[in-house]
Amino acid sequence: METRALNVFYGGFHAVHDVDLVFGRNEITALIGPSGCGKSTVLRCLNRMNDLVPSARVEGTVLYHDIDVYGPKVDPIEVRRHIGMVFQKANPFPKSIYDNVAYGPRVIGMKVESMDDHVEQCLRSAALWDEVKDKLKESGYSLSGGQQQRLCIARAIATQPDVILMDEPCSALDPIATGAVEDLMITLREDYTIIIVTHNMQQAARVSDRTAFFTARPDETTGNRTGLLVEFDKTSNIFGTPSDKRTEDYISGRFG
Amino acid sequence: METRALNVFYGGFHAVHDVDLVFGRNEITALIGPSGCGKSTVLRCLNRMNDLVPSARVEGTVLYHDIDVYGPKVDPIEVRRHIGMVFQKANPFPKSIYDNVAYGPRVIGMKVESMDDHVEQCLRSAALWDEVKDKLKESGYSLSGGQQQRLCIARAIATQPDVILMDEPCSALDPIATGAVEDLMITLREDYTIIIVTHNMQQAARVSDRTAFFTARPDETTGNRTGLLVEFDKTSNIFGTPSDKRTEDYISGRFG
Amino acid sequence: MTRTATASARRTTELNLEDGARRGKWKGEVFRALLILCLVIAFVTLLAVIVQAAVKGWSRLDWNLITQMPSTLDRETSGMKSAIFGTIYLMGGLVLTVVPIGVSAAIFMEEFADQSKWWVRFIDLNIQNLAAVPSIVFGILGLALIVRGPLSLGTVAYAGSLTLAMLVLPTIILASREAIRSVPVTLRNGSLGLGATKWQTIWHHVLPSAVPGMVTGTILALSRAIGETAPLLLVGATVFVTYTPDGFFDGAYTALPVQIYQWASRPQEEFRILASAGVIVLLAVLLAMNSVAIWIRNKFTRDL
Amino acid sequence: MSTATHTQSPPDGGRQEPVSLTASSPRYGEKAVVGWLFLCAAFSVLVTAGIVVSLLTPTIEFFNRVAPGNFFSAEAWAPFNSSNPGYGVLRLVVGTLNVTLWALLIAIPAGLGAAIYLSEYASRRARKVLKPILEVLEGVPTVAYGVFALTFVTPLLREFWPTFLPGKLGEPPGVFSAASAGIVMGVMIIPTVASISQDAMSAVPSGLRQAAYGLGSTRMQVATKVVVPAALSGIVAGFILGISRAIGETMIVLLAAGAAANLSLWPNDSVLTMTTFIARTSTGDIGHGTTTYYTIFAVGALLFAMTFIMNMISIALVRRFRETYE
Amino acid sequence: ACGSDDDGDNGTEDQPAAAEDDGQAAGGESEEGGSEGGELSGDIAVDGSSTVTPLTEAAAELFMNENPDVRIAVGTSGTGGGFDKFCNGETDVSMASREVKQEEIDLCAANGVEFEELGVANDGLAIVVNPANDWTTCITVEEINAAWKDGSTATTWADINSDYPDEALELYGPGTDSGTFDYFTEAINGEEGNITQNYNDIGEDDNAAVIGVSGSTGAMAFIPLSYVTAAGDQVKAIEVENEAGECVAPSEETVQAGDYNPLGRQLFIYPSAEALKKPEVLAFVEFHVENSGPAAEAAGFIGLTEEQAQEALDKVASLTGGR
Ligand SMILES: Nc1ncnc2c1ncn2[C@@H]1O[C@H](COP(=O)(O)OP(=O)(O)OP(=O)(O)O)[C@@H](O)[C@H]1O
Ligand SMILES: Nc1ncnc2c1ncn2[C@@H]1O[C@H](COP(=O)(O)OP(=O)(O)OP(=O)(O)O)[C@@H](O)[C@H]1O
Ligand SMILES: [Mg+2]
Ligand SMILES: [Mg+2]
Ligand SMILES: O=P([O-])([O-])[O-]
Repeated sequence: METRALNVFYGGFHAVHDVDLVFGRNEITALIGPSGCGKSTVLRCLNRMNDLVPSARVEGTVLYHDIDVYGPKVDPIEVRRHIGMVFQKANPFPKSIYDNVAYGPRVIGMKVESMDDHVEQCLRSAALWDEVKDKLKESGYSLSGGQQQRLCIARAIATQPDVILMDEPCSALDPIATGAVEDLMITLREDYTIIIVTHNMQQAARVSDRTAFFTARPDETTGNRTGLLVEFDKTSNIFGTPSDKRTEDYISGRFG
Repeated sequence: METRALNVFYGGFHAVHDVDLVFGRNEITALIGPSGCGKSTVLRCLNRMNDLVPSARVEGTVLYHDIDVYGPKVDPIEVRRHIGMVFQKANPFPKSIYDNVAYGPRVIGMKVESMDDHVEQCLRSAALWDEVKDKLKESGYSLSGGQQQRLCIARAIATQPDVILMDEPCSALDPIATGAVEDLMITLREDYTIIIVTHNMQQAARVSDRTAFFTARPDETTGNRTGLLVEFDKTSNIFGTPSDKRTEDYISGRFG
Repeated sequence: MTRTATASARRTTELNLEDGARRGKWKGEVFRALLILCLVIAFVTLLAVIVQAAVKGWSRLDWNLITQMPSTLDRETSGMKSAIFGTIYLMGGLVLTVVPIGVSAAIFMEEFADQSKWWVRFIDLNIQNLAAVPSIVFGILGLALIVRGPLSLGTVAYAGSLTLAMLVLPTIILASREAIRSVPVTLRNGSLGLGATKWQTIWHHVLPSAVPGMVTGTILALSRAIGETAPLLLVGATVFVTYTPDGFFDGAYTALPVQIYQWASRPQEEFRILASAGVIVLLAVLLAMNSVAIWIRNKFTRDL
Repeated sequence: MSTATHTQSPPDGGRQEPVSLTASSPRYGEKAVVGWLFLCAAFSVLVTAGIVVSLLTPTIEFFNRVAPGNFFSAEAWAPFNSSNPGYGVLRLVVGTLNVTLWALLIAIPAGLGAAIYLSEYASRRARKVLKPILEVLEGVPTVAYGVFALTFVTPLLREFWPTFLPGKLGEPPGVFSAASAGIVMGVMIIPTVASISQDAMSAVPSGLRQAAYGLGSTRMQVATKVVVPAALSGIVAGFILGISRAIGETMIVLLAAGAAANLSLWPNDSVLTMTTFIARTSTGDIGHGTTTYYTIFAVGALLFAMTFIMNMISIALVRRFRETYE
Repeated sequence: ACGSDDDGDNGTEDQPAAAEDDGQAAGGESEEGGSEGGELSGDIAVDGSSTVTPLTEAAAELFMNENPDVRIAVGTSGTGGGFDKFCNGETDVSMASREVKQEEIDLCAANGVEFEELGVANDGLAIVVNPANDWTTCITVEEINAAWKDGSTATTWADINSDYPDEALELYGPGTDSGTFDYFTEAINGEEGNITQNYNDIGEDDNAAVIGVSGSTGAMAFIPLSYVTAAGDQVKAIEVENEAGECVAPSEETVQAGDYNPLGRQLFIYPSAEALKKPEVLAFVEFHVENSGPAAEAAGFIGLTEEQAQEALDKVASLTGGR
């Protein structure tokens, strides 16, 4: 999927300016940049989660299999069924582990031969099955933070999307749980297109195939900071031989 | 000032374990470490701000000019008058700029010859005077984020403390405002003992004389993560030749 | 750099952190005592209301009070059975009417309404404003439009319910909105991100999480309604009924507060005692309802 | 155009099977539900319209018979006097304000004090106990308060009135007095004032408290110099809502304030409030269709207008307060 | 107290509709008292005067003891409020502590409601003073008028009669909205609603006058005689000089005999012609008139005399065409 001349406004505030990105199939793309530069905003545009912010306005094109996601006849709910999402803070439903996974297939009316098998498969794909197989009826809240986040991933893949968006999926996790989720991402790459936002450059370097670096430029008159894409390239290039001075400054920790 | 065998509990949860630190006079000491390792907790113990958390319990000793801050007869309000504090999020009072600075001296009943002069001096010390001298009557909210944070510093020094605690004072600021606040810290060091908490290793490296590195160790049975001090040394040593593997991992970005 | 605070050296010499070193410490203690006094005023009055009614009504706090119909002839054994049943009918009709409407309105305002539209803000303003309209005005409204006028229900229990429903509707909407708002946005996003429709999200996640808050708000609103007298006087709660209502739409009814008011304005001492006993019954119902509300609130806030 | 430099384009393979993003079903059910929800929300507007309609027609009829000047500025109040009627509503308004004044004298300090205690002093556990008690207080049937005022507070006032006070103020009140009704009503609205003020104070960001404590403020200084000023417009909104509750309260004044339309702000006088007049007259002896009958609606309309204005002010204040701490 | 201790079997099969066309006159039944109780059924809605309410309540209770299937609901909307509902066709019987007014007659006529006025009891308005008042035993209408008339400047007892002491005068009376008030102002001040601004209006709650008078030595109040009995020795009713110049104390005999004037009065009920077509209403109305004595006793009023009762029954008969 790709974005063309994507601009996002919150009310009168220009949050993101002219972003052109092409996300590779079965690749992990990382969006990095300092706080407030619009990474989450761009991510949320991809599956129209930004529709839920009443003041948000999107200009430009987001193409998914050559269909404009913001096209007139497109149903945002349908879009989200194809493009799943995992959030910064693990947000399992206050239901059983089983129901957490089964919820998505049920609400979209997905036909599965056996829901039990489907749930098991999704939990296996999320590398969580062994840890929870004896307590499927327990609340999702009874899991540790890292397990909850993997449960959310299991839940996201249960509706069989082909793109998964992840907004700082590990920022609330400890190093061990982070490792588990990162391993999972790399496995999932085989079947899904994954786009992650992360604050953690090491993480981007570890898992992603491509990296987009954003920054925010303050408007001279209003002082509002509009996000823009600085550089988008193979991860190894971004971290090894950045072509933009700002990228280099950021990567080397000179600011941020 | 110094801490000896400092342990902090929130209810039954052991948040910080056995911290021994000695803060140098007229030096900047930085506390760094991953999220949740207890940096803010330790900082808040130094001027008994933790008294405001009902569940918090402090064991061990915090010495300030050889008086135990947690001694039986010590009045926490008196303590805070000697040890000022600046917070992560700039929190000016919804009053005029002038009143923000004058508030502290007024409530502690400080005798000043001329409040106007005193306010001016504090704002000058906080490198803010030139920017606000024509709008002292305007609300503190009318300032930009970086200006607000410097206003909070001006406010903190208005009561003439001799130690200033700062909890991630720049984490909500952009690089330019961060630079201004960092410069200010270095100037203030001449008159005050400064202790800062920061997430940003570059910042610790830029401004501090000494650095304390904390980490959190999960309890094997409960999974609760208790913070502990790993290493405390001259900043150049911590960043140059760390003596602990965990410090090195953290500094080099291998986790966190 | 101007050396403003030559702090350290000077202040160390006179360093005194001791409790009591600070001047004016007593002020804080006096202030705290005054604040407690403010609460005490309120609580002592509540206690005085209860004690006074209990002392006065003591001799009539018996089973007859609950099991017998009111009587002018046998005042010693007169009861308030019809009033109790009338109140049950009133409250039943009220709950069945106001809860669906109130909760639906709250869902609309929180989940679907676009706050930038003028008519949404108008409805919002209207609800807030309605919350503080004097209850007696609702009595006038009920008489003109429900008992008579377009609905012409007559002086039946449901006319009273409907009048009270309009009275507590804003309270229920506001409480339900509060409850809906407190459902974490992450829960909503989780569901919507899976491709659930808005209504599915509300039905499966928002409402179940908001129910405790809604129930508490509703019970508190009902405990206000149960004591309302003035509007009922206008919409025709009768004062002397020796039978329980036939239904929501049939027959005369009376209600606890109306019966109490009527007894309180009779000259005979027996009636005044009955009025006090009635106050105790009403307060007991009220306390029971509040306890349930508190229980629900505590149970669910602990679970979440 | 962005400043991005694309060095190497990724392989953008399209999925082979056709993808459709149009809605899979029209979802009529969902639309119907939203329609129903909207109707419910709009119902509240209907209620307001109902109030206006039910008050307006008879009020117009009243003003057909009585010149507005005779209503708003006449001195005499004697709607029952067939030969020499007077419709000077000022006496009722002043009577209402009289009771309200004494109620506020109790409710504002006590409500604010209770709110400060709950928000700044009470531990969580204490708050968990105290708040529900305040809620009970709010729900005490006003008829119970009325009976209490008449049979408990009034005798107490008559017995222990400070007769040493000079002039009119030193005279003990009669069986009906603004003071008795006002005091009890004051207690009745303490919870209203307290809970709205407390909400406003809890909404003050905790950062402000921390800052103030960090500067060595005492708890009292934090409460009075930082939290209360910061929450002021919310607190004032609570006061105003308290006022409109006091103006609209019926049973307490009906039982305890009397019915003499005295043009008086003295606490020891008996007064006739607007609500008393409405409640009493509409369950009284006047004939349907008489001018007195229409007076009920004129007074009701005035009462509605007064509380309406109060509410608007209160809502505007709360809104301003919310915006500050968005 | 629910009237369930009735002797007769509950012949509920006898529906009111059937009874209506039945040759057997409903009035005839009720004349025989409770012997045939239980055959009538139906609901009767009564509303109106707060003064009359206790009386009608008592009558209704007695009636329902004999006719357990008849259900009577009594509301208190005041005489005027009662007529308002009555003329709107919402009630069967209206209670009144005064005669119906022209506006109310017009309203009823406009809605096609025909009715008849029936006296159901006598009542006297007593002038009561504090028991400590030893200077007045018999008061004249002029003296009462001097105290109560519109624009009265009397502030002490001496102002109404120089023989009386210089005791501060404190006046209590029912609300301007009550029938009692109308009656008093008309009888004493010559015109309805004519009254001093300087009195303590106690609204519908006559008992409050008792509280007021018992608490103040110089107090005077006018209240229904029934309340005097109920108040015991908290207050003292004084004699009033009647038109014949005699000092008459308010009592059952003096009120019934008409000696206690001008402050003696009748209390009324107004059944509608439409409602009287229902046998149970007819029976109840007749019962109310016939049992004026016991009902009045229970409610603290004074029963009708024989002639008064007969006059009322004749009116009923004329309205129902002698059914
Ligand atoms: N709902 C919203 N309404 C108004 N402004 C918003 C909203 N969400 C985000 N913004 C603004 O848009 C800009 C970009 O926000 P965004 O959350 O996309 O940044 P980000 O790069 O994800 O930052 P972070 O790393 O802190 O998550 C910020 O200035 C933010 O304040
Ligand atoms: N008021 C509190 N009650 C209970 N637990 C608390 C409280 N404040 C902090 N904690 C816990 O104590 C631990 C240390 O928290 P602290 O805020 O000191 O960490 P930190 O190092 O400052 O983290 P960060 O970098 O995220 O600010 C954490 O596990 C936190 O959850
Ligand atoms: Mg983000
Ligand atoms: Mg911290
Ligand atoms: O209720 P009243 O008898 O005063 O009309």
